[in-house]
Amino acid sequence: MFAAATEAATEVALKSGWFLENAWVIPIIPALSFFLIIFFGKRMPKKGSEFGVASMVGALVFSAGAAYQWIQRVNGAPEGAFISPVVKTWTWWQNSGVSFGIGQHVDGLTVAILLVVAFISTLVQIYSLEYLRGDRRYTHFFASLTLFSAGMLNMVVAENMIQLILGWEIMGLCSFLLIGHWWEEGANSRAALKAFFTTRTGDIGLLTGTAILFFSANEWTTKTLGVSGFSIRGLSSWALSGNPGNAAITMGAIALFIAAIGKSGQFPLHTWLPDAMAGPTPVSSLLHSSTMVVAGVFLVARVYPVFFKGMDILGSGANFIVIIGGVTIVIAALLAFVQTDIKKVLAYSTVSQLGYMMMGLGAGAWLPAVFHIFTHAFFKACLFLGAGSISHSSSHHSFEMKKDMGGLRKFMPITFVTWIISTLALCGVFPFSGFFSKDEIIDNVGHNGYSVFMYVGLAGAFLTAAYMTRATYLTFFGQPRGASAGEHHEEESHDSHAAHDDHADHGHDTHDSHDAHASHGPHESGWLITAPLIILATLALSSGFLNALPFGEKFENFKKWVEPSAEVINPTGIAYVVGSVGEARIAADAPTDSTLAPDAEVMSDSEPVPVEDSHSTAGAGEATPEMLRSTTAAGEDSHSAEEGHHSSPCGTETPEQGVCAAPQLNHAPFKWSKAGLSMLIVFAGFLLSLLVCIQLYEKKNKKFVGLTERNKVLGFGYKLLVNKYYLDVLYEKIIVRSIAHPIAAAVYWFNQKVLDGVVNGAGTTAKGIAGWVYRNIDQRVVDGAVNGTGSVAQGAGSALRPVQSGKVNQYGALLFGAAAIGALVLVIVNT
Amino acid sequence: MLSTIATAAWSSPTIDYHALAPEMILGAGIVVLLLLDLFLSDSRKWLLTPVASFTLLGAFIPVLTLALSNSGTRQMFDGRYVIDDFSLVMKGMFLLSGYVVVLLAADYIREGDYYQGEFWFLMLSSLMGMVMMASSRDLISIFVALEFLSIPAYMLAAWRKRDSRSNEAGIKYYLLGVFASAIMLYGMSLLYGISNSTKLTEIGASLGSDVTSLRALAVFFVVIGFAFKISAVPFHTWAPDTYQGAPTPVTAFLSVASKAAGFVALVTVVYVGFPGSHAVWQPVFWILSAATMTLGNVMALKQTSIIRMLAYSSIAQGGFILMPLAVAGETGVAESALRAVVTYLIVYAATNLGVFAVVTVVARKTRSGEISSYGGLFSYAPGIATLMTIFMASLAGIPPLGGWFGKFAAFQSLVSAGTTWAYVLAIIGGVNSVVAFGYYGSILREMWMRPVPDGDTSPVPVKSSLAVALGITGIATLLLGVLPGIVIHFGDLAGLAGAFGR
Amino acid sequence: MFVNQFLVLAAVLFCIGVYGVIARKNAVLVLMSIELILNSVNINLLAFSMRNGSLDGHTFALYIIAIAAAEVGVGLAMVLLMYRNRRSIDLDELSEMKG
Amino acid sequence: MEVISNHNWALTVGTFLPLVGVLVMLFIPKAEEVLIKSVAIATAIATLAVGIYTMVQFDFGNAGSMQFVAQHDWISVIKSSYYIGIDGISLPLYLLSMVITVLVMIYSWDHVPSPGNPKAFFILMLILQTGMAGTFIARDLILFFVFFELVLLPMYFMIGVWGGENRQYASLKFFLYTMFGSALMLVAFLALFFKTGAESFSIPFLIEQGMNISRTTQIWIFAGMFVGFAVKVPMFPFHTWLPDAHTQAPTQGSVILAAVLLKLGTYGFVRIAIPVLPEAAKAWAPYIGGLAVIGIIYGSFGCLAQTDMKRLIAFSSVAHMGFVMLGISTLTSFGMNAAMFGMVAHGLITGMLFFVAGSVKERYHTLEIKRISGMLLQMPKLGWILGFCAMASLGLPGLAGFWGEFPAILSAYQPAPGLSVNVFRTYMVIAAIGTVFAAGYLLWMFQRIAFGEPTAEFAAGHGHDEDIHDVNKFEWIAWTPLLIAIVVFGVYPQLMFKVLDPAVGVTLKAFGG
Repeated sequence: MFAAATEAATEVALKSGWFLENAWVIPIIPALSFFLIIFFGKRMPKKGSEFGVASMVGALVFSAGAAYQWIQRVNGAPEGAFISPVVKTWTWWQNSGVSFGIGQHVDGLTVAILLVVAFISTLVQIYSLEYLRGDRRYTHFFASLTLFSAGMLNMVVAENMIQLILGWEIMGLCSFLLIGHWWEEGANSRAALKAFFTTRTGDIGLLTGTAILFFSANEWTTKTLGVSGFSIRGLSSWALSGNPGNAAITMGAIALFIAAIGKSGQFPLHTWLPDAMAGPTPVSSLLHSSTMVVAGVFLVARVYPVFFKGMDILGSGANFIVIIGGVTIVIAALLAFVQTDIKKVLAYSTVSQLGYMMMGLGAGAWLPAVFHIFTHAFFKACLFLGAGSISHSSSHHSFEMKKDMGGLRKFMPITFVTWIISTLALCGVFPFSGFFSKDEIIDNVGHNGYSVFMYVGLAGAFLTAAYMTRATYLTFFGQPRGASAGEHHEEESHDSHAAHDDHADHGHDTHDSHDAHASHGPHESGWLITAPLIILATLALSSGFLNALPFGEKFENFKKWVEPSAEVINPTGIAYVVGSVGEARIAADAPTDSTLAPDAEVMSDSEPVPVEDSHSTAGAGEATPEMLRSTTAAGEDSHSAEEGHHSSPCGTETPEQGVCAAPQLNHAPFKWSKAGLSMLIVFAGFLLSLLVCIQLYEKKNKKFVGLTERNKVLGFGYKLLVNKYYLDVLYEKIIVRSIAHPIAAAVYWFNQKVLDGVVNGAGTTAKGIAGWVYRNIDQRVVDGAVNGTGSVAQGAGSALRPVQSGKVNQYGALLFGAAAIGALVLVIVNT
Repeated sequence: MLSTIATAAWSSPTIDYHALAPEMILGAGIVVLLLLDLFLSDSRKWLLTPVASFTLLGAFIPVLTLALSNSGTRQMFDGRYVIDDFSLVMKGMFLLSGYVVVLLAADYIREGDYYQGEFWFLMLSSLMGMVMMASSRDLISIFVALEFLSIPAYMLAAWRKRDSRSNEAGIKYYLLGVFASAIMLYGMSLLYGISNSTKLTEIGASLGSDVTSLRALAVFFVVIGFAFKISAVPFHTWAPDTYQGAPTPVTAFLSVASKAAGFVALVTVVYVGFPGSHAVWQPVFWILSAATMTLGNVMALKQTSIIRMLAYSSIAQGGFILMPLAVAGETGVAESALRAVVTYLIVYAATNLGVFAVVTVVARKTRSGEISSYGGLFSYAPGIATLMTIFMASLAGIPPLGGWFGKFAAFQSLVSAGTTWAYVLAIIGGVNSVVAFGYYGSILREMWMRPVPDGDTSPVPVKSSLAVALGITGIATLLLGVLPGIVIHFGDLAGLAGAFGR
Repeated sequence: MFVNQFLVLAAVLFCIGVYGVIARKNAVLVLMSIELILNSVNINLLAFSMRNGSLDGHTFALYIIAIAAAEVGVGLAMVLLMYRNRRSIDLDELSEMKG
Repeated sequence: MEVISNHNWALTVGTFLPLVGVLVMLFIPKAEEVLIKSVAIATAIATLAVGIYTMVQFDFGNAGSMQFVAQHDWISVIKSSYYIGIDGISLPLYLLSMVITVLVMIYSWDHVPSPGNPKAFFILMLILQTGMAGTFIARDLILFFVFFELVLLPMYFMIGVWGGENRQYASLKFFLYTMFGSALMLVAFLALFFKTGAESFSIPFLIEQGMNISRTTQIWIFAGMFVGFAVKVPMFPFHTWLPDAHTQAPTQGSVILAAVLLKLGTYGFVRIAIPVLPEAAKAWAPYIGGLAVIGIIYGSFGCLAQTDMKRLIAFSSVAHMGFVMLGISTLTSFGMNAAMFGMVAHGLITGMLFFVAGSVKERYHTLEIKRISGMLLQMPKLGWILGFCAMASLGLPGLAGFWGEFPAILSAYQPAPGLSVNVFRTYMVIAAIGTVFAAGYLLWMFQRIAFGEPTAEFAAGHGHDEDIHDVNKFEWIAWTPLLIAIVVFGVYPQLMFKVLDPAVGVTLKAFGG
């Protein structure tokens, strides 16, 4: 039935290139260097770190190449054409006559994330050269870090779910190793265990969901696309094909999302993330801010159609994802207020930002969410590295803002500036990168009818601004306290949740050679640390312009490059398959369905099969270019967007001919008014928070230092406060006390006691049950039964011994008695 | 009517001397032994041992020739004395096990101060009885053979006459044995009354398949007589005491040859005499078998004396051998049941004699009959311990040692019967074979895992004759397990089972 | 011809013999009781033989008598041995080995 | 479908060569320990060489069909013959047994446990080798049974003589359990034999005839086999011999037990019980699956409750064999493949874990998890190997364990037609939860043993320093192949699936799977 399509297929060919077709090499590079580090690292001059850095640079180069060629591919394609991903598979394993592949599935999303991951990893490794110099397990650290990147990259290029799980779990392993890097302290190793265990709990969903989806989709995908039910493109188009029964796909989507919750620290499985800060700061920066925790979000974005259908996104009412996302935003943001540990503030802010991404995905704002992954990576990494730089060079390896920091902006200008830039980006201040992503999310959420969650988002923006201000204030303003002031104090754990870090850094001190640094007061870090900070800050400032909606269509490159177009296309066009297809039916009974015929020829020859553009597809194809143009140019009126929404059947109704690769999504037109509103909210956040901070911490200071100094230090704020004294009381006594303290504290209590309790409690109860079962069931019942029979036999033996009395007469009696009884029975029976 | 009897024509029976050769050689040997015993001075009495052993080997030759000259079944006294495959196999087994017993006993007797001649004389006479039993197909000849093998056995049991235990063993064995044979005789008399003949085939014919209380009684009493010989529960009570009290070689002899003889008689009577009335004897055998193996095993678990433990073990083994007979009457099972019994008997003979050989060897060093005296045997006598391990494993029925095939054949015939009761018995047998390892394993445990009790780890001296005995039995046990095919042919006995006419 | 009376007699003798074997502690008496049983068997055989008019019964009986003699010889010898070893022929003392 | 090749001598040689070695060793005096060890290892290596030759000659093209088939009269009167052959299912296990034996022997070079006597020790291992290899190639029920039982005694003595404090109880328990199972199994075999017309014990024949047996009869016969195999696997509730046996056995014993002996049971299911009695298999599958998942959770609980490292590992194999049985119980070729892979993977990984446990015991003279800590500080290599094995064992993708575990869970989503889908999907979820437990107990153990500072008792300068040394060369030689195999099969599972898959397909003809 696709006869027309297949001959038309020869008309237009999309550009491709070596980097694009060999993107699978990218994860291989760090994977190999991992082994190099393990086996030869110790003998190398730089203790193996050179392997790590080199491999990451290599990966970065390859990713850049791939990204460039992808952009060429997109730009070279006619308007609105479906840009087929570049797919390559080899047989990885086979089962029941079907062989399953491993390979690559490269499209816009892939290259974007590849770029981010490779880039951040490179910077973090360079940063670590300095940060961990002299660490006792320097080599191990780089090995794990490199393997981690390999895992993440592999997950990103994954062609199918199994491969994705592979990367996913490798990351879990590495996070275990890296969080527990200083495992001499029980606290660190416990944190590591908790992280692995929690994410692993989420993985139940991953396994189950993959299973459900595989078996529901496999038949359709094999028949229509000639790929297994694991393959990502297969799942995506299956989800939109209208075939899946509701129950199956919903179950699958929910299961997968549970995995995402665990990995991306969404409520209520986010509790491991703050503890994970026990690891070295570069680890926090790489794993727990910009890459690993994003895995969950990436999973949702990757097989978005499944969630789109399964969760009924854009359908009536709120859905699971958007709710979880929204809740997480607020919960995490509130938590950030009561942290005294700077890394934990950042950790919770990460959680809250991940909440934004999830909420965006849940509300059909796919592009902004993905874009937010992109931008967030830069400024969050920058913030973490900044925090690390502080503790490394100034605060004697402490992360306690209240105790060991303050007034550092004078000593660490570079760190300070980069920090401020990233903070502004994080808070979504125009024109920093955060604005273009986060604000878009909020905007689209509202546009897609989830108005409640739009307000949640705005509230989140407010809170974000507030707590970041507090953190910034405590760290850089005021005057040096504690370690920053050069004091060498024995760090006693003054706060239950901060205990881990105290121990961690104490331990860190004890066995690496950094005392030297901290001993002579606060100072700026070395260039190996500042260079990454500067680069990241620059990106935090600039990266938003990749998709700067306000400046019109030609700035919407990210959208153009990354977002898959929702076209009805010929099954053969679902992917541009390079080389021989690894997934094939081995058994003789290969489906002779006409739809597989073109695919079979793909399998046979390794020639790139060009993909026809949407014109050739019957029906819905014709109108599309105009539609696209109108949707992309929908700067001014949102109606055409509505049309665009209806133009493609994908996602809404079943495609008559061909398949869909992505659901039709619509985009909110940019409105300065809305932007302005959110800006206002953000700045309100800054302001209020600043006031509150001044009041709170100033009050503390009052007892120690004089007014004049306060004037100098607090400048403008002081005047304001003096003038608005009444407000001041109001803020401090009512608002702050009522909001910040009780509620946030309550939430935090809930978090620590209840949720945490659940996680830990699960463990302890399991152990308890285990103990009981083992002692009573296993040892008593099951085992006892066996030993019991033995003793019964023994007992019978001793019971029967009297029979063997040794008396001849009794023997005779027995003999004849038996004979007589037998005889009697026989006589009775036979007469 | 006496006149009629008096005037009946007398025709002297024809005698097939080739067929009778084994018996005649044995007889000659016995006479020679007696005479030599008279004329030899005590210092030269050791000559009697080779004479005895060569007699047995000599008697074995015609068995071979008869087996090889496949002249089919030879009959004498119009079918009252038959030499067929079955009887030849059993005769061969009796003679060979007799030979091994001679090897076991040689030094024992020589060192025991007195009466070598009598010992060999009695043993050969008993063997004579067994050899006759294998061919007897008539109540009278069966009875005579039975007593012929029993009475010398009584005396052998009491052979250490100054030893009160030996004495006790003899008397118990004697009284109960006679009592049992008396009951059996009563049953025989009833049989004769019913069928007006003492010839088994005719009895079988006249019994037919219909069962009356009298016939049941007769069959039952006869069965009891042999159940005593094979020490089946509850007619086993004599066995432990006798085995323990009697001299070790004699115990070996009783537990192997005499038990086998009992089975031979039982099989003969059942297969030729009452093939039709299996309704009577199948349940009897079922109960006997189940009770025998269970009680034997359970009692064996508690023993501390190795001989007594072996006594109960041989009782239990008897139960296993009985299993096939409990279904022998089912359609088409007769042959496989018979094969199973014969196979099991042969395997059991080889293994059990081996065990007693080891016991004799070890006892010569440790001078103790306690199981604990085997502690750490492996550490200072690995060869002996390994052999003992092989024998024990074989008794426990663990492949690839002979015992497993015996059990396998038994189970096979049970399952081939396919009745519920057969399966139940099979399950009981299975469980019992597990329980049995409880005590066989305890010996292995002593030998391999326990320390040497008295710390005396001087090597164990092995007399040449015992070495030969160990070699024969060990090789036989292994061979029977790995290549059962070679022995199973002996168990391939259509002739006897033919009586079932199916 | 009246066979039954003989059979009854034999049965009675048989029971008496069994009773003796079981009840008597004196070895010699037990031996004699066994003889009783054997003789009951002989009576049976002879009775049947007379009824059936065949000589097998008689022959059998003769064999039994002969063998019984041999048996009793052995038995008495053993009892003598027992008396020599323990100055008593009470069977209950023969319980060294049990269990 | 059998491929008659002219190499059919290879299997026989590969199976019985060890016995030749035994004969030679019998004539070497006990004192010549080095000579004895060399001869034994040489024999094992020669055997492995033959095995590798077999693999090279193996026609992977049709791995589904029996190859190297040889058939000779054996016990003609009961219609049992010496009938051997090898296919894609047998080959991996056949080789595994040979490899493990070689490695264990190399490890034993300087690890002969007390009370010494290497002669007996090595002889027993060689006999074990014959039994294991034979079981995997036997195509005749009686032959299978004989080999199946042949491993009993050597293992009994290995545990009982060279084992720990409670060895005698453990060894006897092991023996009685297995013997009980095999007694019923034998009855079942015989019943099968007669129900199929008492014509032959050859498995292919029985597979043809088996489906003609009435359903109820099949169910009863299957019951007998089930007990026999389930004890060996071991499945809940027949598992209690395993922890004792493993805990008490010497390292070598544990390794062989875990790596190969447990597989005899599962192999029995795959090779005999299920193909021969399809109807019964369908009837039993839900219960087997149920017991399997119970075993998974139950084994995990057992692990969490343990204070002894080796005992923990032992319980973990109860859990892992649960996954294997779950895969088998789905009666789909998907699950069966997973199970077969899982068997080999478990053999490699758990065998490796027991090696490590043995070395830990040797260094610390204890396996009390409480008393050991900070192993990574004292013996980094050993510690990381332990960590590696723990990761592999909890089914981390990229290592062998994953490919047994994940597809097994997957397969439970869609059992063979005729089986209750809902029941098995429940099983799937429970099994998935089991994976979390696995992560729990393994990492918990690893964290407590490897991380942290050494306990005062074993800290430097407390008299243990000379014992506590890192991995030595014999251990390296013995372990490296296993470690490599774990990675290789984990990264490229196709290596094994390619061989297994066709054979499994053939095995499950009766189910249309």
